[in-house]
Amino acid sequence: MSEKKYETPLLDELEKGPWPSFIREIKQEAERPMVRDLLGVLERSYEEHIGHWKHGGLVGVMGYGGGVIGRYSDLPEEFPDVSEFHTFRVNQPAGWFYTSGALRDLCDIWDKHGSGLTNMHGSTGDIVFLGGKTTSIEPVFADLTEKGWDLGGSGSDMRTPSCCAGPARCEWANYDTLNACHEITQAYQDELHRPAFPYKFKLKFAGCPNDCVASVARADMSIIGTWKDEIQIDQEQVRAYAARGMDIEREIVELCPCDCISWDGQAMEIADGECVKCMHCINHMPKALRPGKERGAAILIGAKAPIVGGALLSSVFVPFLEMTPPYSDLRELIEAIWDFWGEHGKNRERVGEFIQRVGLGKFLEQIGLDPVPEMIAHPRSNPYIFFDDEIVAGAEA
Amino acid sequence: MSEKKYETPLLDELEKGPWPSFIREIKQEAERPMVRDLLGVLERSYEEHIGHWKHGGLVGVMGYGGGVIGRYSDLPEEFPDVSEFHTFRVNQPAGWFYTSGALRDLCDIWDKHGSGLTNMHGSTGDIVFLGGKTTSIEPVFADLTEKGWDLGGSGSDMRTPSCCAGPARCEWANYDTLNACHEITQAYQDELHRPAFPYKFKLKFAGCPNDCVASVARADMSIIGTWKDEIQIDQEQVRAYAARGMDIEREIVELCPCDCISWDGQAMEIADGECVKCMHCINHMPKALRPGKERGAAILIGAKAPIVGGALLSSVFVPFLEMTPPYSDLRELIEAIWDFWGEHGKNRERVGEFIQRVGLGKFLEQIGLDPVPEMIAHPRSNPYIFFDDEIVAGAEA
Amino acid sequence: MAVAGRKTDIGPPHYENFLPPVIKRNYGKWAYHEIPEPGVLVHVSESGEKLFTVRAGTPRILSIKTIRTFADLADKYADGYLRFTSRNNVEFLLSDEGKVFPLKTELGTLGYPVGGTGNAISAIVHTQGWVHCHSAASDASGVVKSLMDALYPRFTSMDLPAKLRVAFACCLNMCGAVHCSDIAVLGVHTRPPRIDHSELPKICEVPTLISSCPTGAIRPTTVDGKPSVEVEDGQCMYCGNCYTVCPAMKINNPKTDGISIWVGGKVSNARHEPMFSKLAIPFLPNNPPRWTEVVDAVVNIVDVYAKHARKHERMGEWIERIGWPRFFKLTGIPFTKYHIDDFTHAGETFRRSVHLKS
Amino acid sequence: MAVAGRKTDIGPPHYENFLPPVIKRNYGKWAYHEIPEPGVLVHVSESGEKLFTVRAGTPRILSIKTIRTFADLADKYADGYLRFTSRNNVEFLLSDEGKVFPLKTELGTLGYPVGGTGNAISAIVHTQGWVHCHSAASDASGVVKSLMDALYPRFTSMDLPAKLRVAFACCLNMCGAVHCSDIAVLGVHTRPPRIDHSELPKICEVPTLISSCPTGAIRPTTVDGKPSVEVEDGQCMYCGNCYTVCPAMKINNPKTDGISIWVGGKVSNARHEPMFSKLAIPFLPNNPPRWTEVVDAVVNIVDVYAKHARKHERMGEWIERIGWPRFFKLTGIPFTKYHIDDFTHAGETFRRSVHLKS
Ligand code: SRM
Ligand code: SRM
Ligand code: SRM
Ligand code: SRM
Ligand code: SF4
Ligand code: SF4
Ligand code: SF4
Ligand code: SF4
Ligand code: SF4
Ligand code: SF4
Ligand code: SF4
Ligand code: SF4
Repeated sequence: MSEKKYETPLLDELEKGPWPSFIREIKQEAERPMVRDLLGVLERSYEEHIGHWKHGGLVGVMGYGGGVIGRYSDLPEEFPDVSEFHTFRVNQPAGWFYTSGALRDLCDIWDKHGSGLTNMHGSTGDIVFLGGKTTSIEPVFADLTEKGWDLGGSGSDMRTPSCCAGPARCEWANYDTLNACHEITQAYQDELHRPAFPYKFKLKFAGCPNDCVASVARADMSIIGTWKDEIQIDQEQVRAYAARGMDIEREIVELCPCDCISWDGQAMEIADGECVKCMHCINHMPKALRPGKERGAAILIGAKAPIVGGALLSSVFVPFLEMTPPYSDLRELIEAIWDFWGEHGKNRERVGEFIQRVGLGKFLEQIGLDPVPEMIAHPRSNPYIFFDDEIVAGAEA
Repeated sequence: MSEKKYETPLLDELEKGPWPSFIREIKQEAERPMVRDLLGVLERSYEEHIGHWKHGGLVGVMGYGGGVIGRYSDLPEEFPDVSEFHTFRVNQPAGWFYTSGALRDLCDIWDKHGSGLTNMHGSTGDIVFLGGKTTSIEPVFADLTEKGWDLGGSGSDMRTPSCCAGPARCEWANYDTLNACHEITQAYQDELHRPAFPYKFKLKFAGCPNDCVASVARADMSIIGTWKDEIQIDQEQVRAYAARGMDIEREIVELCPCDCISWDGQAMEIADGECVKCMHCINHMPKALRPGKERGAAILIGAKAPIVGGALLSSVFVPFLEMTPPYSDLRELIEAIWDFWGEHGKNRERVGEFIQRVGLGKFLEQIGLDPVPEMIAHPRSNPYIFFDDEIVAGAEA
Repeated sequence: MAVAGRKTDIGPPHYENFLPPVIKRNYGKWAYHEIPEPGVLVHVSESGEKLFTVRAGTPRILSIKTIRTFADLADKYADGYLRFTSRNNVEFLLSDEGKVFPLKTELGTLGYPVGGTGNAISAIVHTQGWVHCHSAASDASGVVKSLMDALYPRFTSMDLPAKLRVAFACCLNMCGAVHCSDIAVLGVHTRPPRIDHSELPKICEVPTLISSCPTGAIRPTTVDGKPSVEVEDGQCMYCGNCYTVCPAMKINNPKTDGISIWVGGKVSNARHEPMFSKLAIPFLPNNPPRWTEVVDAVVNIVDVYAKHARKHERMGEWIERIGWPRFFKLTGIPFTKYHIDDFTHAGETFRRSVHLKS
Repeated sequence: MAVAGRKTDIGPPHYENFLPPVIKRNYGKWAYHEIPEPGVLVHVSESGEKLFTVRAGTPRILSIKTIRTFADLADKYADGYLRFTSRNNVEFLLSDEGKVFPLKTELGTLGYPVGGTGNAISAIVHTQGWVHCHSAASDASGVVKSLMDALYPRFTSMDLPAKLRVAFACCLNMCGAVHCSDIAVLGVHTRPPRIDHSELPKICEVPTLISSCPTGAIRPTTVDGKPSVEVEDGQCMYCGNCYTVCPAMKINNPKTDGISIWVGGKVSNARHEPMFSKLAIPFLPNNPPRWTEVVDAVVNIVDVYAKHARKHERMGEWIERIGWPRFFKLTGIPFTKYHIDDFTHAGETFRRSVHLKS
């Protein structure tokens, strides 16, 4: 354990300015040698314009394949206390709700075993414990489970699902995002902890098309709340918005992507059959407009970052699914996808890439879903059609 | 020469109905054995649901590589008079304008040497003489040139350019399409007649963005007239349209893709800076609106049918070019493209595919054009950027 | 290079030789046009002079007899001046308004319909088919004739919401603008080529053949000791490009060739940018001489469009507004897996949002 | 499978344990919300009950000391209830309106800015950078801190035309939603990996390595008798994926790593469908500790957007309306060949119409 303390003139610059400083956070834990070395190596990176971390052998909890990311310094002689600097992904509670007590439990554990530094939260949604030694892995895990916490995902497994505040703190939730997220997480603990897929599989639950968890961009399966029937209108409140000075014509009517709202100064009418449930009108008149009553979710699949085949947004898989516990329909879908992709997906091939390789049509056949035009922006313009025998069977007879 | 006459009960069905019948046309020439055999073999196709033509050895005019498409029957024993049934592509006059005398000249030639059947016109724009024997090729050519006609393109050459009626019969021509088409055709007679390119290269000239020759879909180079300054408005005529019952708000203002027209019942205003020159407003109020005065053309490149890499529409290459004879700027561009594509294009690779393979950025560098944002629908979202050394040169120093 | 002593490379005759005097006088000076009735255009010059155009449909395959008839009509009514359009209609160019009606009448008598202007279905741009091409999955002229017989009233009137451009091509080479038409009718092969292994080595180069295949389905092999190729059936999408470069790759198949229908393309820039046509019906049987299934399908799409689209809305603009799900619902066309693209850019055609109508 | 005798696979604690009573009572019954001032939300239930949320910015890297501070604040003002947002802000959940102002004041004193609601720039979603990741082309937290210092007034006010979401990722793996952000700041490598041929055979599988390369730039070779690989420089676009699967492919380069800026993405379905971010600036130097060039570039784009966009127009919607040429003109950013895509779907990004503004 080194007793060095480093000069960090470059990092110190980042303590200035109005936005809260991560350097101040790191320095707050600098009584720990590990954190002192972190400051040292980070200052070095700032001097040299290069990171000093590397991959290494797999580290993890006994019986799990995921949840800990192994990280090693490439300057272990100089910075021995960060020669091992792994992160733990701790599965956050649905919706990131905490009590002060729960947070203190987590702090106590990390105080005892690690750097004292965290990410609240990681981009996937986990609580991230930032920087622990290999020897601390089992103790951290024991203390976590003791207090009722468990690890999240990493590697080629189901990744920690996450969800928006939903019905807990939002008037627009079209289904219970927290419950669905929690139940799915619990249902697939094995898939979460023991990587057995071709690659990672992420699920995110958003209560409405505003998609406050960016599921359409970041989840292999995006479960996005929506409704089927009419937007609920409170005409009195509409008039109240107008009275308070809202230019309903300009701000609402003209910005509706479907051109399906009309407003005559007295009443607002929505041609619900044309509405694509974009949320714009509701977003800006929350007192007057609300989603319909026949609620559920659209299931989309396939989002991912660019590597290898290019970034993808999720695409419509089931236009509307009722979302009531125990979510049997959803689970059936998930399992059917995992089966087919699990068997035929290539190593490091996300499900979105897989679908593009085998063809959505064929994928649907395997999953047992009928193709519907809601799945596409438009039918193919490309005439390279792979015809099955049966399509011309009549003609051939 | 066979004397057979065939029963054609299936084809006869196509003499019925109000639309003029191609079967009647064919039968009109059926005193010729060749045409009788054509009817025979076509009836056979109708019975069997399959064509009976095949490619064969190259045929053509001495000194030319293009202009004649060799075609042979695959049933030469049964239909000897169409065992050879080649087509001639005769270069149409710009804009497809004729006098009765010119047409009679053509008829006389084809009467003497061929089937008496034509296409007025082929999809590329040529006058097509449909069905001649190999021995007729030189005589047809001699008679054609004697009367001032020449062959069009085929194979990997510049294909016969074509153009819309333009200033001859349209008020919206932003440049002289007929003149440009004629001059370019004449300038590149060698490239038209002697295939030396990687693949075909088509040019089409449209006088305005209505693109009445479908150049954006069918030409390796689409020269589409447009303007830079303000749409010319005759307010009196605008009011006259309104008075005659046109709902200017609904039919014009609301359909402008840029939302840049306003109309207060008295005067129409156009925010020309926002106008994308789509032509809609002008199309429907020809008496009141006219393109601006600063006229020229946008040059687009790369359209083609699907084979091999997928269909392409042309894309913007030069957003605005003045189009005055002798079209030196245009010719410089054309020649630069031919040089680069000619040297580096693969066999049967259209210029649009070539650009996608080498990258538009690199293509522009070679041609000597600066990239401008008008060339793209949007900048790349794909982060796989090939950086040149110089971009980071400063940082690297 | 031009051959010495021969008259070559003279190019087409100069268009000025063929322009009527009224055009020469008003070249580039047209002020506006009107369409007084279907098939008749009046272009008015800044000088006040007028040019009358009478447009008539033709079967595109024209015998020289018919061309001479047109020449005679031109002499009789139009001082000998006429032209053809980019959609193969014939146009007589009259300076005398009084001759418009007589010309129309005579054209009618001869069986050439006057129309195709304004918000109409103009002539169908098409290709060679069994009349002349080697890779045709269907006849061209016969399908087109059958279609135009059924669409005739749409040619001679102008009561559609907008122009409706129909195109036909007999194979995936798509000679024409099938890929950008309001309605495109496209001949398709649906089975891999049958290979004539004895002919192949004699007439084809194997490397060229292999590289002709867009999906890489063709592989080299040896048959009876001679170099040939084999086709990985599952990878072939029957484009016929191999047949174009090598006649031993027999792509035509009387039982399984047929016709597909595509909708919503356009090339003009009016309002909406140009668009590709999208698949509406993947396969209909080849049913000569009248192709009833194809005709019925097209007429149905036209009728639904005519009924539902707003004024000035082209097919593709209409569908974009109502959405593809409703297009399939209104037309009653079944949506199948074939409608979902599965080639290189397939992913770009998926719906990557929850903008969904109930 | 779970190991016997160990406590495993218990999953996260149930969220209900952490919900304040006011939420439990009104779960799923919220009627509407208001944003009385930046950083404060009031959710009103059908029952009339109210929930007050105070949102504050954090550096995301939190020490347990700070977390304890948050816990203390929660106890003091919010009966111990708090949450974090999907953009890493902390939110205190109050049932007592009277405690909103005191909490805000104390947060201010402690240096945690209250804001990020409504038409603001909320916290920047970001990644690990030099603090923890191996393939980072830049630090993450340092760039983000520098940016947020400059954008601070946009966090604490709500006077932008719409929400403006900024994201940062330190390499092309894009941990986050960089590819769909109003403004995305992305670390980029710009040189092919340097290969450590002695290490490679020991730690990497050559076939896996070869297949990791999106452009097929990696080829097998032998170096000093041992299997290794070589990189075809002209084909490498520096994504670093080979480095992720094989640490011997050194992608980090202190001289040539840098930062690119992307604009106009979004994920919500409000009005416009979700969109990818598009390249605005291909390369800016890595200039720690304050990344001045990057900060200036982002501030410029924000300012131009703030000045020109219409109410409710997200960055991408604004640019779509005015067109990319004008975006480059207004921001003064030079347009280069790098802006033109040249990968698989490049052609889809070309302008295939003459819809052009002068
Ligand atoms: C910690 C975290 C970033 C952060 O600072 O928050 C992270 C960090 C890493 N990501 Fe990530 N990713 C994190 C969220 C994401 C997200 C966002 C999300 O999940 O919502 C994405 C984009 C969405 C997606 O999955 O496509 C993401 C896309 C990637 C990729 C690209 C995957 C692809 O298919 O393109 C890789 C590369 C890989 O898997 O080899 C990657 C790989 C990595 C690795 C494991 C790289 C490596 O091999 O070392 C990083 C470990 C860094 C470390 O030191 O711990 N990370 N990664 C996030 C996880 C924390 C958590 O569990 O909450
Ligand atoms: C005659 C004509 C169709 C017609 O009935 O009008 C035609 C006929 C043929 N086309 Fe075409 N193309 C004709 C216009 C077109 C057009 C439209 C145009 O030029 O505006 C296209 C689409 C635009 C384009 O060029 O991409 C077109 C795209 C093709 C292709 C696909 C090229 C591609 O890059 O995808 C082929 C395939 C080939 O080149 O091998 C092709 C090949 C052929 C061949 C040569 C096939 C063959 O190898 O036999 C056909 C000869 C048929 C024959 O019996 O004469 N033809 N071809 C048209 C030429 C007449 C003329 O000169 O006026
Ligand atoms: C004669 C012809 C040009 C030629 O040189 O041959 C021509 C002539 C005229 N076109 Fe065209 N167009 C001609 C083919 C086209 C084509 C190409 C095609 O059909 O393959 C297009 C593009 C079609 C597409 O987008 O798919 C075309 C798109 C237009 C448009 C745009 C319509 C739209 O809303 O998209 C206009 C404007 C209008 O009519 O409102 C137009 C307008 C006109 C005007 C009014 C121009 C004028 O002032 O003279 C001419 C009479 C139109 C009419 O028939 O109603 N012309 N026009 C072509 C007649 C073809 C035919 O026989 O039917
Ligand atoms: C707390 C949070 C959800 C959570 O579970 O953590 C949340 C909460 C709310 N969002 Fe959100 N959104 C949250 C992340 C997002 C995201 C995801 C992201 O930023 O990565 C998006 C998608 C952003 C995008 O499109 O790129 C998002 C797009 C929206 C929208 C759509 C805005 C638009 O016009 O595009 C609304 C509606 C609005 O504000 O008009 C919205 C509205 C809301 C409302 C008003 C919902 C409600 O009634 O409670 C909440 C307060 C909004 C506010 O801050 O002004 N929320 N919201 C997230 C706060 C993040 C933060 O700390 O800043
Ligand atoms: S996604 Fe919808 S339901 Fe969920 S928090 Fe955002 S606005 Fe509310
Ligand atoms: S939700 Fe969107 S599409 Fe539906 S009416 Fe409101 S603004 Fe229009
Ligand atoms: S393209 Fe334009 S200029 Fe040419 S004929 Fe058509 S409308 Fe007239
Ligand atoms: S030409 Fe098109 S874009 Fe321009 S003002 Fe007219 S309708 Fe609008
Ligand atoms: S579309 Fe195909 S079959 Fe028809 S003429 Fe063109 S190449 Fe021949
Ligand atoms: S038909 Fe097309 S896809 Fe099939 S083998 Fe021939 S070239 Fe390849
Ligand atoms: S973006 Fe790249 S460098 Fe940054 S944390 Fe993710 S994998 Fe690591
Ligand atoms: S950095 Fe990317 S493109 Fe370059 S060799 Fe490695 S994997 Fe291939």
